[in-house]
Amino acid sequence: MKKLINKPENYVTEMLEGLYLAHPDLITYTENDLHCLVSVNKKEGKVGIATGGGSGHLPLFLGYVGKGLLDGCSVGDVFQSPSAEQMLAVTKEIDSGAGVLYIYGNYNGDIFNFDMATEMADFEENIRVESVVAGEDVASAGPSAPGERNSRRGVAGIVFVFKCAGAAANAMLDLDNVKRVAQKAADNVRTMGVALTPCTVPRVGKPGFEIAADEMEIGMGIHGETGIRRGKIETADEIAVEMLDKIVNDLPYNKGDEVAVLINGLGATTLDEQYIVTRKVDEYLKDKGIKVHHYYVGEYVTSLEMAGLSISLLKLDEELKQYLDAPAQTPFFVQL
Amino acid sequence: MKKLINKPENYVTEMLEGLYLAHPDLITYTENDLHCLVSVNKKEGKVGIATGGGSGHLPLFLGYVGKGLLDGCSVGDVFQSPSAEQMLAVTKEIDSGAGVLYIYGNYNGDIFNFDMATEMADFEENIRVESVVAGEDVASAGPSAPGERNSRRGVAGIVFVFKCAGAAANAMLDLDNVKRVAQKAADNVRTMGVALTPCTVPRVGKPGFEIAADEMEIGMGIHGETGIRRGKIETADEIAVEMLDKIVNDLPYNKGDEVAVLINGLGATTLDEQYIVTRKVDEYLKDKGIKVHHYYVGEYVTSLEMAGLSISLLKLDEELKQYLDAPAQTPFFVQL
Amino acid sequence: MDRLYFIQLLDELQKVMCENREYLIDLDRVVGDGDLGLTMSDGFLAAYHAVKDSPETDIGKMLYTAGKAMSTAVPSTMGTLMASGLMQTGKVLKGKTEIEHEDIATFFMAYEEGVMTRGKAKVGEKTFLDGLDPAVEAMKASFAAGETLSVVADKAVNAAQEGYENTATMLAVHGRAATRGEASRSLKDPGAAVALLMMRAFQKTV
Amino acid sequence: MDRLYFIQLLDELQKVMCENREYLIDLDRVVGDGDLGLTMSDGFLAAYHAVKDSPETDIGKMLYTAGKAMSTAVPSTMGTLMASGLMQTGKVLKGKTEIEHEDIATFFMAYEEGVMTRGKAKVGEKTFLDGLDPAVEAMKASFAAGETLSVVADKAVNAAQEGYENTATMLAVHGRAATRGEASRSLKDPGAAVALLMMRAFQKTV
Ligand SMILES: Nc1ncnc2c1ncn2[C@@H]1O[C@H](COP(=O)(O)OP(=O)(O)O)[C@@H](O)[C@H]1O
Ligand SMILES: Nc1ncnc2c1ncn2[C@@H]1O[C@H](COP(=O)(O)OP(=O)(O)O)[C@@H](O)[C@H]1O
Ligand SMILES: [Mg+2]
Ligand SMILES: [Mg+2]
Ligand SMILES: [Mg+2]
Ligand SMILES: [Mg+2]
Repeated sequence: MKKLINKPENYVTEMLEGLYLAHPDLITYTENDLHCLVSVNKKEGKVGIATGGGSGHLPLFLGYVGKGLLDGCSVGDVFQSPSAEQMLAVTKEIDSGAGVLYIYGNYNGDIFNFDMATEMADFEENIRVESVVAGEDVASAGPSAPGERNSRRGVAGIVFVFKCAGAAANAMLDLDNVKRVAQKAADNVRTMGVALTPCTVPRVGKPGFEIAADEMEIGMGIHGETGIRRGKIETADEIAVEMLDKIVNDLPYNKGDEVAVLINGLGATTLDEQYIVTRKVDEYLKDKGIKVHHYYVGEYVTSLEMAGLSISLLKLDEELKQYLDAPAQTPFFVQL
Repeated sequence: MKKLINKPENYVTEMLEGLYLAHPDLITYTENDLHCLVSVNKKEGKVGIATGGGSGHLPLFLGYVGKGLLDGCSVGDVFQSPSAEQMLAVTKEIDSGAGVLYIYGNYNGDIFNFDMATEMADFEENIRVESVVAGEDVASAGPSAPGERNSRRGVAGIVFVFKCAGAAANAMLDLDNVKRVAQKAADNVRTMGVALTPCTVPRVGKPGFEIAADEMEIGMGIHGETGIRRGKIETADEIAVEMLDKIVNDLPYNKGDEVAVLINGLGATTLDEQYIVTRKVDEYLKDKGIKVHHYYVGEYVTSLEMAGLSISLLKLDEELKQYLDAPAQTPFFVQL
Repeated sequence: MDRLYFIQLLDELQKVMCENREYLIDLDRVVGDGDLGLTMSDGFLAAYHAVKDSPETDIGKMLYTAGKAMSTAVPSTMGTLMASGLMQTGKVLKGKTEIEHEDIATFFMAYEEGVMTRGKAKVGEKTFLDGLDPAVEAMKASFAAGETLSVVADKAVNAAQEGYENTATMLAVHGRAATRGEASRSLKDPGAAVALLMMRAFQKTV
Repeated sequence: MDRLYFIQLLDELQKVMCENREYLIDLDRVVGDGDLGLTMSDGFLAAYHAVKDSPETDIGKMLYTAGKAMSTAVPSTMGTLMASGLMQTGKVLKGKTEIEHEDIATFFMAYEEGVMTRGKAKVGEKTFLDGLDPAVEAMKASFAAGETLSVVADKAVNAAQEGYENTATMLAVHGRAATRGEASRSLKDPGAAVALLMMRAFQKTV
């Protein structure tokens, strides 16, 4: 393990200490617990939006707390859920009477804890909480039948859900409507990733898995979950096309449809490479007659120092477009 | 070499194609040459600011072209200078009568070409060009005596020079004054880095050097230039202190002095680690009575997929503070 | 019996988890991420410590407190499920200061209900439930047959043991193990092993 | 002699650089980044191609054009220095359509001046100049002594050869080699080898 760290057991708390020192104008924490991060900007009467999840994915999750986006985030250990108690602390702090929406990724530990926090918020604090669970990794499972539980992992596409819901709440929509917008974004986003190298959880000290020097894994999850195939590494263009085929076939597109595109680096992959992939994505979508409304390129959801990237497409309608384009400001995401 | 690329010889042009597709609202190119990048926002009568240098450092160099910052950038091959002709093309496009300032890093190839471009701009186009050369890596050479040529390499600190000069130009200062502000920033910034892993130039196909699995190199340059010592990897706190000692002893500080701090990831190092270092930097500076005006944390100047980071301190006066804080918007840097 | 019985049960639970920490780590390392030994020992220890000197006489309130302490200490999958189980026992036994032997069955039934409500898994899906459910069923039958507490406990342990072994025939559909698909089938489920350890702890209290 | 002499010289220059591409790559790989063979062959080729069919009769303008073509083709350290040399010869010979033998010394003196102005290095600092400068000095002396062009060329080659060998005693203070400090001393400078190759090309034209 080659990292610039002190004791692995202090990894998350020291990271958080640095974070609060660097961005005192935007974020702080509540109940004396560094893991309970909240925005310093409170807007009275607004629906509060909270997220939460394991560390190791910066700027996800906490990086999207700020103006026009999320209001709070509970922070777990690396790749581990925060506790329901921490989620509750954040919930109490960000509620201003209009209720709270939880938006988080589709993982067991997070679901159980957010559900528990929801009950606690209801029973103990009388705060109404609703949830939208993001799960859009087309490589992780097939599509769920109507009424059936979605069993896809949540990956980079959650950023689009945050952005649309954050703007809707900022526009003072009520909880039902903020939830509706978030759910619409969640229903219309699809992601697929590719990994070139593994990553190391600091407390574990060695990579959780291996990928041979000339191999890649298409569809690997952001904690190293098994993907859909391992193979010799191919060209950026070939890989992009394989991922895009999966994505656009999962949520059918018609000529003229509009999308937002997120090309997301997983950690060690250069921006250069991300733009080389952007180039192919653009060619592919033009070919299909799909119009790109906005590109987001960079590191939005990482997997520690993993090399690789993911492509997310959000199918837009006028409402989502409006909320996506609204301004926002967090330590990691600024849009005018 | 494990990269998401197509043919190595197309690496830079394909990256540029992706870049223009992703940010048409902010950047374009001139003279039909992708390597001659200019802002789409022209402000009449303003001093133009151009930079340029090798690729492989994104968001440097081109990522700082936009509103309130730079006006153009000539883009070289990976770790190679662009040509004087390309610099001249950018110069012609961004001049609106008030002259042009070049700001670039202290490397032979870049100096020679920018000097040649300066002569060409003068002789062929009658455009007045001035230059400020950023060289602030305290690990690369000793301080230069008055009148002596600065032989330090330019690394991440150049971003502060860009920012201050960009805001000064945007405030409609004339060329002499924009140059004065840029030079002041350049004179007051110091940087030091540490590298944990090498990086691979795509056309070369293998790392330019090696660092043993348990070693680091303190002071290594952003193209892998030899640093000041190689040794067993230490804790983040120990490394930060060694770097900070070098930095604050080079440009003496008094209690109460104010600085801007840039914690810059070189490519593969996580934001987590960058914030762990931020925490120690804050403790160190508090201890010395140095006040931090603003932290910038993230990838500002990378070295392909190298693991490691650098710390830059810019000593501020009221004028620099004002320009540093001014708003700006580029594809990679947005400040409100 | 009063609250002291449950404090003793929580004590035996934390002891058995601490004694089997490495065993659970090894099991979870094969199918999951290897944290189960840590979360179970830390979690039950936290539950026990939260109430061991508590003056609370309401058994339900006390158990709820223990569950919350556990959920805060170990927010992993199994940590949260075990906490949910305990919290549900608290809700069901709320208001009681004294219990009958049969209330031990009530305790474990509520525990199972808490885990099921939280985890939304069914028996047969290769989880903790496949260790606990047979034990609870055996317990109920044994109580119904009027057998002694020590017979009840023996039968519960045996049923849990059998349930645990049976997980080696099931396909995982929850958690990290599920990401392995068919490759998960022949492995025994670490969560079911936790259920077996719980029954051993129960056995120690009779 | 007219412009055709310099077109021939540029032709010999590109040939010698192309023939020695691998040799220069190997030299530069030891002390630098290994690109020198590519930039010198590409650069002199670009210079030659820019003017080989040019109708330009003004020798100065023609050489300036060749230099600019080179600077565009290979903006590396040596590429830009060689381009600067050529462009300076263009400035110095501007207006001439005919030249004397002695103007060849003028050409190389201007070339050296162009490189020095651009690179700000001094003789003795382990660069291209340490190959070129002794050759230019030898050339001047030989012309002054009234020797034939072929003797001039032989002496220039020998002086460049000696100058190149001598770089093995110098400390690098410019470019990538300088980042190696004392470790650079015993290595010969690849840029000085380029100067030696230039003199060999000159020798071919006489
Ligand atoms: N929905 C569920 N209901 C009941 N038990 C579950 C459920 N999902 C997982 N489990 C149990 O959790 C165990 C893994 O727990 P744990 O190690 O805490 O998971 P993780 O480390 O992935 O968070 C599994 O062996 C299984 O018995
Ligand atoms: N300032 C200078 N003046 C003259 N020659 C120089 C100067 N700096 C470097 N050189 C020459 O350039 C050679 C390296 O050229 P090149 O391979 O193009 O450099 P790089 O690959 O670092 O851009 C050196 O061997 C040296 O002879
Ligand atoms: Mg990174
Ligand atoms: Mg990166
Ligand atoms: Mg586990
Ligand atoms: Mg070289």
